[in-house]
Amino acid sequence: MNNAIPYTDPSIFCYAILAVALPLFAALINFCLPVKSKAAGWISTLAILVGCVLSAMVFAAVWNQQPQHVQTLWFTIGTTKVFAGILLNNLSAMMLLLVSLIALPVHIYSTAYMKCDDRYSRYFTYLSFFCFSMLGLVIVDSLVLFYAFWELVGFSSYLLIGFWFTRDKAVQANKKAFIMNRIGDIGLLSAIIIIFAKFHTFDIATLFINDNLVFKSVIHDGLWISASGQIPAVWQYVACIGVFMAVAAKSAQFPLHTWLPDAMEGPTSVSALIHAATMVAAGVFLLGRVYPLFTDSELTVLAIIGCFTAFMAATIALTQNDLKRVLAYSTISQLGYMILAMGVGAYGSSLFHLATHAFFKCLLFLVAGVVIHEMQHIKEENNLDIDPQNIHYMGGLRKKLPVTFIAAVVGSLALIGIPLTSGYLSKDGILIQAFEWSEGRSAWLKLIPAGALFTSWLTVFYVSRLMVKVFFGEFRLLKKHPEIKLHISDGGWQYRVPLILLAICSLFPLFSLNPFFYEKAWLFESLKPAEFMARENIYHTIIPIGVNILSVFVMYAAYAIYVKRNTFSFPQTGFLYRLSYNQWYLDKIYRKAIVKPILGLGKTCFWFDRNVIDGLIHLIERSSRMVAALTAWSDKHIVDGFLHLMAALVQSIGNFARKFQNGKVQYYLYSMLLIVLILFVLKILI
Amino acid sequence: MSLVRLLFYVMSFIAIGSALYAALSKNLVRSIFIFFVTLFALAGLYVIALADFVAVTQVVIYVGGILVLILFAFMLSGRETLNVIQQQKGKFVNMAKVPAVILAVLFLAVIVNIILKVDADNLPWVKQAIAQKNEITPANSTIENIGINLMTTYLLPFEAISVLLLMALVGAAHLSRKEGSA
Amino acid sequence: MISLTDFLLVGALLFCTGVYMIVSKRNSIQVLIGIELMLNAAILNLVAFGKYDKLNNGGQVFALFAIVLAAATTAVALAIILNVYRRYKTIDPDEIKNLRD
Amino acid sequence: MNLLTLLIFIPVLFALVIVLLPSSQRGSFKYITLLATLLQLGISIYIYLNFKTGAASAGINHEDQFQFVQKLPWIGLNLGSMGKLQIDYFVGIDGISVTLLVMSALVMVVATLASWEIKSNLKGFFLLFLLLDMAVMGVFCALDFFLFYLFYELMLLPLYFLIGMWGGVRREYAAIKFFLYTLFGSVFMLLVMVGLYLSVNDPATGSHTFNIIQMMNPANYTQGSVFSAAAHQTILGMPARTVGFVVLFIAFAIKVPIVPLHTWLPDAHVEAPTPVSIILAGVLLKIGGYGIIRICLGIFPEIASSGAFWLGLIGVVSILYGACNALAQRDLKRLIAYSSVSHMGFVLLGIASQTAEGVSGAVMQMVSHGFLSSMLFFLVGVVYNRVHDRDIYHFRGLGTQMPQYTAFVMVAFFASLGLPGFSAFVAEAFTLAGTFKSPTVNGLLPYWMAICGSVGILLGAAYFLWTLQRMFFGKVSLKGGEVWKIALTDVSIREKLALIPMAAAALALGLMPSLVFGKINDSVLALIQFLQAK
Repeated sequence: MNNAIPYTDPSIFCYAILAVALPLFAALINFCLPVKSKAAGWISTLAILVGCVLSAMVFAAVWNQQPQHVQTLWFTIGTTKVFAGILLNNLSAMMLLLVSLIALPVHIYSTAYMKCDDRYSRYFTYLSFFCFSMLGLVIVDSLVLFYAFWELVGFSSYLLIGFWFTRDKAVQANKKAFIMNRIGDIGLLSAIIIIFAKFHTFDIATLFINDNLVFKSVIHDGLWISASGQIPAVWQYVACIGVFMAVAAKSAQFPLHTWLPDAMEGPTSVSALIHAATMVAAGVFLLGRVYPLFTDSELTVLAIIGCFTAFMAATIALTQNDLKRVLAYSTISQLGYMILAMGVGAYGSSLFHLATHAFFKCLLFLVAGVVIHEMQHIKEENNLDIDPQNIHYMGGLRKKLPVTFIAAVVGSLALIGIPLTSGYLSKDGILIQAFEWSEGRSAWLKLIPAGALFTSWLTVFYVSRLMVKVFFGEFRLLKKHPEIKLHISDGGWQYRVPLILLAICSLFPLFSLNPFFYEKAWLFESLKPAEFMARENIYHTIIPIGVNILSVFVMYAAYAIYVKRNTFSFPQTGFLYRLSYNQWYLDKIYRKAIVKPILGLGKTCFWFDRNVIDGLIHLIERSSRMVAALTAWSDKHIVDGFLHLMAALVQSIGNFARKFQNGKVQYYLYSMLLIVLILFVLKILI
Repeated sequence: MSLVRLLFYVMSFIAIGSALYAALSKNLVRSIFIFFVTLFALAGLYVIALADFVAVTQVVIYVGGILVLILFAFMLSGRETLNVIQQQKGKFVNMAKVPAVILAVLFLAVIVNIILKVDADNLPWVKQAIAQKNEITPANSTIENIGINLMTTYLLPFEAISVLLLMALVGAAHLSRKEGSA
Repeated sequence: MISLTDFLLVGALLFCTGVYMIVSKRNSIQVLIGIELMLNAAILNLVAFGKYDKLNNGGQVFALFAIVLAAATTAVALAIILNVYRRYKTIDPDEIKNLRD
Repeated sequence: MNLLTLLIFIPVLFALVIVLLPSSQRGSFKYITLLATLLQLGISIYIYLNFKTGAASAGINHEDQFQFVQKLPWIGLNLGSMGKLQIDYFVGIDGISVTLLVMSALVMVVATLASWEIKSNLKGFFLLFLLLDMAVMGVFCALDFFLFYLFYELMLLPLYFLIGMWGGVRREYAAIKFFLYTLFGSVFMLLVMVGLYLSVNDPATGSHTFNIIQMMNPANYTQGSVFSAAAHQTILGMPARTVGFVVLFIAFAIKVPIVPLHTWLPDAHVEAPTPVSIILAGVLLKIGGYGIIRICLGIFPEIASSGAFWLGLIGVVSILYGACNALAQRDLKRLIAYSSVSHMGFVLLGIASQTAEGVSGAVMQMVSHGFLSSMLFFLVGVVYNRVHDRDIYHFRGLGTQMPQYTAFVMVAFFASLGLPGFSAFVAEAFTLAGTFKSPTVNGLLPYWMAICGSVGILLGAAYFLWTLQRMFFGKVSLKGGEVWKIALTDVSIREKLALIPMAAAALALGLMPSLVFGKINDSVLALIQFLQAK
């Protein structure tokens, strides 16, 4: 390792590398184990546990210090040297800790959740591989490596979504997820290539940190100018679009979000880790890494899309009946908030929300996992034909699953953003800063904070609906089938410990000693931009109070609707209901407008290939064969024909003469006499 | 018209008529037997031509020898010939024979033409023979003269003919043997 | 007296009948009869002309020779016909057109 | 003994052994062939390890910088007033050939292992196989144009018979199509070769020469000769050097193959037996790319620069068009064949960019595609051997039926679609980087080509994933029912032996691209410099 910044303790890098590499080793070991081996779970868990400790040490060493950077030459291509290295700053240290911290309870949970599966060790192989890719993603310093891990994350997510690969829905979902992610990858790759062509380096530190190259470059007269040269400015936009595509694909933003609800086909523990807490946050992380690339107007676009995604996903979540799908759309909605925060310049709040959201959403998914597991249990025990994820069959579970219920309440309150939870701190931060940002901008842009605000009430409603339907009222399945037996409980310690751990992490003390003011949170303070406005604005007081009072009303309304009256709140046939229930018809639109035309294009190409290109070849072939046939004909009929004519002539003469030699005595005699006669006649006449 | 001339016409009519019948008949047996008639009629014509020995020889050899031989041959190859008979029934005019008829008629025309041109009765040597009385008359007997001539003037041909006859005899006998014993 | 020409005309008719038989008949025996007819026409001529040679009797003698030769040839010819019949089972001269192999 | 000569002619020696052995020993032929290819692999690795890097051994247009050179006078005829006809046996390698040599040697080993499936006329098969092996190695080493052409043509004949005799149902059609296509290209190459010969003088002897390296130096061209850059001769109203470049380019482009000269490839690949498909895809296509770099760019650099836009366009079209076609396939082998067209488009794009990244990426892509396509075709062969069917719709749920096989397929598919960690990713990423850099560095290609090229990567993911999902995942459901279920056994030891080195090679190159880049870098830089000097 060269180029180490002098005063750094090199062991930090060793810890970081080890934290990343341990899951990889675990994955390799598990890969070699027999598929049912129970040791696999503990190997992976141990690896992530050690990784967690190491990450904590790295975090402690790096937090609020100078960025640490080390690199080594990977390979040289032409005159370009490509380095591989580690970049540790607040952002990556936080992510490193966050990912391993969330992965740990999920691992523990998984050992119980997957214990009956036939391919137990494969599951942990994939899970560890995912941890490796995700941890690698957050610490690498080169865009090439970043891209590599970016794709590996998508790849391991592909493996895990399709873990039960005999289910058709699962494999369709993982294909969809990978291809959608690929669209984003293409964007990211294009962006990296553009940046490389512009700045001749892949190094994130040089490009984006502090006195960075990107920050210094300017757009002027339609050219993107920096010290290393200039290219047309349009390519700066293309690069930003590329980055945005990558973000949209990974973090499930409109219009590339449709894979995430489908990805719920994977095991629930996987959904908790990958599709709620870590991988989907990678998009936000990427934005955090390349933040200087975006200009103000591009950030505005980002904010608009984030806001729209948040709103759209929330409306869809209102009507879904699948437990995991509701959570998935809620994830999309929350990710929309993060993007919105990035767009409005609330860099710190965005990452803060990322961290808090990771905990409580993971918690909620694990709760869902427990519920689904128990429902599945009932289903199998009583041979019922029901969907274990459908919330219509649930209800009143709070008495059966007390620990789960408490965890669920904590998670929901955090998601709603009630004070004393972590969600309150981060979400209100975003709302407040969005309002601040819209000050002094056009009226249209005021819609963004307003939309975010409205969305937060929608969130309250659908979360309350979910909670009420699952945990309150009476058990609807029992009402339908009174004869079934119920043997359900919170499950073993592998279920309870992660839930409790995550529930604690979803409360305020982990992040801030002051439960009401987000700007006092230590995480936020370290990440906030320099020009942050202090608490001087009216929004800081009004918004939290307004939001929360109304939230309580909405919660009560939901409770009233679903428990007291137990009816549907919306007309089931209304347009809005159908729009929401069918997820805004986006899947259908994509299938009709994009997938079909592309497949059609493929077919057309093939037709073109077979009939036009190959047809041309065949035409050449046929015409040359025709020429050949023509010459052959002339050869046969004209050249040979002459010869044949001569032969035929000779033959016919011969045949003519031969007729006289037919062996018939009388014919000879006749000829002879005829000739005699002719001689006589001639004699007489002459 | 003298009796001789009448006889000549009758004889020649019979000869030509029977020959034509033999030629046109589709039945082999009939044509063989009618051929007898032709030969007898010819023998008669020889008599009228003042060659009584030749006429006798004709009757003896032809009728007694050759026709018997033909009849034998016919009988020995019977089945095939009978088949031929059956096949040939019914058709009077056969297109296949037309060229032969034409040939024969043309030949006849040519020969008759030649005969008329030659005017045989007025040939120099015939005139001379009549003048020198070297002409056979019905009163002469020619047999004695023929016998003398055969043994004197025509001895060499006579001997040659006898050798030829011997050869033909041997040859015919050889040919007629069964193949297997050859 | 009967003139030479009369005899010659009768001979000519007989000869032509023989020619016709030789050329047209599809039976070897009838062909043979045709040949005999022609011979007889010739003999008739010989005899007719022989009338004017009282001393040497050339015509009559050669008529005799011819009769004898005819007998000989007939004998041989019939032997051949029989042989041919044995071999080919036919006496149609048109059918017999192969040389011995 | 020169190592390259040994490398080239080892197969011939072993072929002689096979000729002499009686047919009763036919069981041993495959082992003999395997021994030959393993020996070749050993020698090529030795060459690779002893290959010197550094600017002083860059090769390209300096004869003295080539390594492992052997130069022997071969045909020398004194033609009196016509001068002296001189053809040398001249072999040598620089950075561009060395990696391709190692790759070819490894592919040959795998192809031999795939030949276990051949059951009929073994003697003929292995003889032709070894002959092909020799010709391929010869092409990569030859530095005399005549020798190059000789090896180039020598490849055709065995391939024709290998496809035509051991192929599938429509083998005659495919074999003839392949043969005529390639012959069409090489016949005109012959004309240009003769033209070049008559234009170039060896400064040492003063007579005409076939030496490729001498042809790169404009000073060696005779005054006023056809291909002299200074003379501006024309052929049919077009500049002679442009015509020469185009003709040579078409000859090699057919091999690559580029759209629209690619239609022989799906047919030939589909009909060829598995080992031949492997060689076709793994090695033969690379000869096209190699020829373009070594000969088209080397001899006609200024035309290559002025025509770079068109080369790049053809590359992009090939990438997209091949990928689109692959989307529409239902025959697995045909799908892979079209994906080859798509992947080889990157080679052309990289070469057209004429940047260090682009050309390195192109070479890397050739090496990488050599491994990956061989692996893919081998994998198709595994299924085809067992049930004689390749239709994607006829299989389902193979993941349950053949788990290890599926694992290999996933490795091959994901490596092919450019998953980082495998060689194809590095190759494609840097090809595109080079392409995008091109407008700022030398202004040859427009910016949008790189972006269009990257869309090809996306389509690649689409067809490979679709195939995975359709064929390998889901519940087991096979067209042949129980019979197939019994027939479809998992990969055997021999098949693993063939597959693992390929996968390992692809992985190693992905993790340590310097294995290739380290060796080719100096040559590529020299090439770029040479191209820019024009």
